[in-house]
Amino acid sequence: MSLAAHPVTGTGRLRRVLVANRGEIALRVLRACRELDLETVIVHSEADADSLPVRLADRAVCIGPARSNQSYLNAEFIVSAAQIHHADAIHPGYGFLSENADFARLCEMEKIVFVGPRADVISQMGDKVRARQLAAEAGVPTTPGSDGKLRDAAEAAQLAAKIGYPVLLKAAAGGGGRGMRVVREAGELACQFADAAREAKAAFGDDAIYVEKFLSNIRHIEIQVLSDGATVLHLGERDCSIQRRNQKLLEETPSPVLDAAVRARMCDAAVKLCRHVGYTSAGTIEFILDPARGEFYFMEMNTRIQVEHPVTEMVSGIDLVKAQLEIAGGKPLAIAQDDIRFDGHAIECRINAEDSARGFAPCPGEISHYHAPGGPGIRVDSHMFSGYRIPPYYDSLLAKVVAWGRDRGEAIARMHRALNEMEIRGVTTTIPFHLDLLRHEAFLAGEVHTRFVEEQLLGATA
Amino acid sequence: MSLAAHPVTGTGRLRRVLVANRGEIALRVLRACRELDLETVIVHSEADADSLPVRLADRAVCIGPARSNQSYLNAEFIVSAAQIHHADAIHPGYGFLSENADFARLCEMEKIVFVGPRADVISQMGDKVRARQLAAEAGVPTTPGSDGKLRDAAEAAQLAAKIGYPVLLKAAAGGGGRGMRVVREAGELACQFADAAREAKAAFGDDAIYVEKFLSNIRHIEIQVLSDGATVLHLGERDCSIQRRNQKLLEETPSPVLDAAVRARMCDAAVKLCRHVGYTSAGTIEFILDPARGEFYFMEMNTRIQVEHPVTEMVSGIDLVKAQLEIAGGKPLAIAQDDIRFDGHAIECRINAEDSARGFAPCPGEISHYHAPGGPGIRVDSHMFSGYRIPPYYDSLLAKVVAWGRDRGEAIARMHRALNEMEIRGVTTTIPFHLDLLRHEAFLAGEVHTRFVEEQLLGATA
Amino acid sequence: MSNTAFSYQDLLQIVDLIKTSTQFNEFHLKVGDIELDIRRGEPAARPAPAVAAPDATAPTPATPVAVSPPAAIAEPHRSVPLAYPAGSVLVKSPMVGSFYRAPEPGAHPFVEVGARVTAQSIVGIVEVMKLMNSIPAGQAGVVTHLLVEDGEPVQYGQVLVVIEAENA
Amino acid sequence: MSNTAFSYQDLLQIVDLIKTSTQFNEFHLKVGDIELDIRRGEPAARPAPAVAAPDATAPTPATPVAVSPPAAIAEPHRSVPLAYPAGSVLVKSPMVGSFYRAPEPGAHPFVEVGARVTAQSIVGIVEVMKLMNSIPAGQAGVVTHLLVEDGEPVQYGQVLVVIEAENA
Repeated sequence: MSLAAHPVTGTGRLRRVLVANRGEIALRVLRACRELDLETVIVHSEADADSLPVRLADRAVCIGPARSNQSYLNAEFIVSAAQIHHADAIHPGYGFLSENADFARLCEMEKIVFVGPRADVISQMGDKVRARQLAAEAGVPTTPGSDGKLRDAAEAAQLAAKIGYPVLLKAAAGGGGRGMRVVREAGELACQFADAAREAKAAFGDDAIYVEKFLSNIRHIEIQVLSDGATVLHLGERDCSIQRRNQKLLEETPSPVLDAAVRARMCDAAVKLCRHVGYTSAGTIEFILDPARGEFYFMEMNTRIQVEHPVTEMVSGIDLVKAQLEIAGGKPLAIAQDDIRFDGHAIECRINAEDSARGFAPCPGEISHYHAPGGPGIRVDSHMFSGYRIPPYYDSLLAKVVAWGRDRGEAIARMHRALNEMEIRGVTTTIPFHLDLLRHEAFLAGEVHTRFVEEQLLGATA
Repeated sequence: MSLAAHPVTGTGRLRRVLVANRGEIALRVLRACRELDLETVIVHSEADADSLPVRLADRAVCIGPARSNQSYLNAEFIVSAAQIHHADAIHPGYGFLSENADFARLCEMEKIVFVGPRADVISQMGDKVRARQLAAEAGVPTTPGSDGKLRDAAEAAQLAAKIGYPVLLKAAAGGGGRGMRVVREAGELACQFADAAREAKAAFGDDAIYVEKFLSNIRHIEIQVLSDGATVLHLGERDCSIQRRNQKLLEETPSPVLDAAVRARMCDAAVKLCRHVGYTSAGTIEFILDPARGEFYFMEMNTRIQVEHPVTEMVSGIDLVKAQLEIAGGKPLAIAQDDIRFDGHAIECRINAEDSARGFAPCPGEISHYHAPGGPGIRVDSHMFSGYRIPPYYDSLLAKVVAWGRDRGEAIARMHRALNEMEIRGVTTTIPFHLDLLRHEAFLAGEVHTRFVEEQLLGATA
Repeated sequence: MSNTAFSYQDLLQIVDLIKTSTQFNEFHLKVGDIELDIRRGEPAARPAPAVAAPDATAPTPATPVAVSPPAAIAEPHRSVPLAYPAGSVLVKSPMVGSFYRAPEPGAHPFVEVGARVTAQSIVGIVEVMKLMNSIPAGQAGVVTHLLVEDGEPVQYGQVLVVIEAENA
Repeated sequence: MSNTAFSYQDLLQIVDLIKTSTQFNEFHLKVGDIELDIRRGEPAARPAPAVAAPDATAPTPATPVAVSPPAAIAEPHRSVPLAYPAGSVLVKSPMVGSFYRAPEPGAHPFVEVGARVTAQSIVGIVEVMKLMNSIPAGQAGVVTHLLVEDGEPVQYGQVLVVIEAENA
């Protein structure tokens, strides 16, 4: 496709962007495109035909039925829509094909700009073992443990003695807690190893076990990075320790527990890893922080925009999605690390169509009435409207409410005020959960860890 | 009323605040109270019984029928409601009784905290001649001209020669352009003076005339101040040159034309005047700026919160209404001038229920559907909701949309994007006017003056 | 745009028309975008707009709630609808203030339920800023309801006393 | 909370029921908070939610609009409702792509209006990523409408051709 006839805009060679997503992130990308004067094409499933992003895009193309694998996950249909409608670039949002290296590669082959890092970088970082290796190469701390499976309990004992108890035995083939054992002292190891191997064999047909340092009372801290390939910037951290079953519920920046020295080391590690792998676009390095020891370990890298990116935007003033588009258009970053200032505190609450009183059961249905909160320091990213029918096929995120304050106290007070004003009628949402959370002493004191919600806030019923 | 039994909060001796206003500013004050954990009582007329502020306040008291002079302008009823419901303070918002010295005095007498400056300060600044005198005493420039009425054309000619042509002859008793004459050179003066005096006599029964420097292509720039009586801070300027018949339509900060030296002089002048009169609370000093000469003149002081205060909040991060409440509660300002940083650019568009295609005729009616804009950098202050009936008795302001950007271009692009997303069905609004304005070359270039809207944007039909 | 043919004044006139009639129980009018539903007996709550906050909407103890009888459909307060028998006359507070049932502390109340009053009888006092405003019954009849306790705050338009009119 | 008794599947069943029936022209159902309105003949446009932008809602030249015939009430596209005679069968695109009316550039079109087709007749090709997908008529009859120009983009579910079914 020739772009010779098209005027060059502020985003370099981009003129028309296809949005390959739905819901609030599709709206987020459309807004960024509008502000950059880029034309928009959105692809959607039949179930999203009446959605707000479809109505706000310049063009909308139905690519398939409700089921994702026949629409949002079908790379060929999306690339085809981009070609037919002469889109220069595809923004994948988060989820769906956003971290799919094959999709990025298909875009590259078809000479459509994929708004994200190169396919080979996605591929490397998507392989957990390879990513851990790359982190180690870049000098980024990884959780102490065996690099692969262990021969037997004796080898496990040797390693455990080295990294220190408690340790975690894990099924190499598994996940989801099956074959997992916490070993608190050397005497327990042989017995636990045998149990874990037996359970692993039963669950996954493979008794291979590896060992890792067991960390409790940990926090989930991630560093936002932004790179044009030459300049690699960090935009500080986000504390995402408020989770339920590894699903983030509330994120904030700065972290209430990170001291300046540890923050500097984490940001430095994130930048080093990006440089090491030649990362471009916006990305996030997720770390485990052990606040008691002030130590952190590389967990994984998300090679896309994150749900919680707005908190970083609120304190830095940098529009991450516009930056992604500008980088994708070949425009070098106009800012240096020293230009980035962090002001105040920002918190995001994810408002889901879920009933927190019934195990966070999803509640699709029709939003009979929606009224967004407003006023000072409040940002709302939502694809809801009065009359919107939530399709039962996709995730339950309805809105992200973000509150900014000069300090954490002001941000919390604003969030509380805003959630009290917000009205969503017709479906049950997680607003009551957030109102409880925002008043909880441990949260107010910043003394939470990744199992706080399940163990303390929701208690035994979680 | 004894407060001995009430715990002292972060706002000193305040515990419960009565909001003596309606519409978006009532909501703004309620939000500030919520965030400060202050209880709220709102007074309202019968016409506002179903309004959003009434529903959001902790308590609501109907104080009279729709007509303002029997409700929002009745000081006794408001003070009585405060006493009966044990409110410690009254926030007057803007308009209505907010600059009424007698009301402030009544509050003082009844030992209710008036959230604003002292009654005597309101009284002095409300008298235009006295305010000009005080400004001159404080060393703040005032428009060159006669200090009172002139004896005859000869005295006028003498003064005109001193201040330089063109000059403006004005009826001392009048207003609204009657008896007003622009004199471009000395030869015209005698004849114009006689005409002006005749017209003044006919219009006001008084032929007294005074003379003032005539300024064209001027801008309206105002400085926000904040004082606890000891510390006087300025929070930079707002450029309010986009007006129609002296009604502000769009405000922004920083001004696109103010250079650092002039800005510093204006802010310094504003702080000096506040110190001179012993000002407390938030206030605004309005200046005329002659951008061609880089000179500015004191116009008047508004001794209350302004409609356009959010643009200052967006770039400074300071919540002005919370600051007013804290100062009223006796809490000294916790920040110094050097702590205040201004980040980026903010623009406010006033969305009125008016038809800009028909001379901005007011359009009361029912909002059948309302959808607020959202996303990065957008703040909305509005009392609208789907189903809201706009009473025909009060002003037509429906919403303030505020856009923040790292620079003016980003703020404009965001505002344009947001207004395109905003939906208000059922009544005609000024959104189309703002969309035109935001695309106008002169506005984009920052080359406007206070008569730009009438003379250029709307053309001869304005 | 949509409602040039139908003003607030028209609405008031229609409400007055319905109020003075005893023939209609329901009234539905649609003019362009405007829909008007008037129902006698149980005034429908306006669609509540936008408040999720339980502490904001829950009536607080000291907040007076106005009672909306069938004859006062357009009552714009947060209403707890109450029905009174036909022929009831509502004595409303002409201003915000504190209501007193007796001329001074310790004195006998002006009226009790069952008392016969003339139009000139005083039924209470509303105090505003130390000014005492006597409230006349305005209608001869028998007092059937006393709705406000002595010393309680009242708002503008709040019903204070209900009288069963004579010859009604 | 409100719609536990009424699922998306129930909705589909009801729509199917109405589709296969000729007895109902209007259908109104209210279950708790859910209201379902089905009307035959002129599918009512969904209440448009929230777009004030004229450039966003105005149809752009290259945007295909799907036609929603009476038999396809649940058609979820931005619809320009068109009615076809009873017995019309709609041939829809099974995927997003470019539509071609002829097997290759310059060749005769597969079908023209008025052409008689069998269920196996090819009425066009949809190209996706250089893959050519032949579109069969699926129903014997006479072609009454060709709705997409040669080379134009089509979206999933878009009506390409209308056929008046034989024996219908």
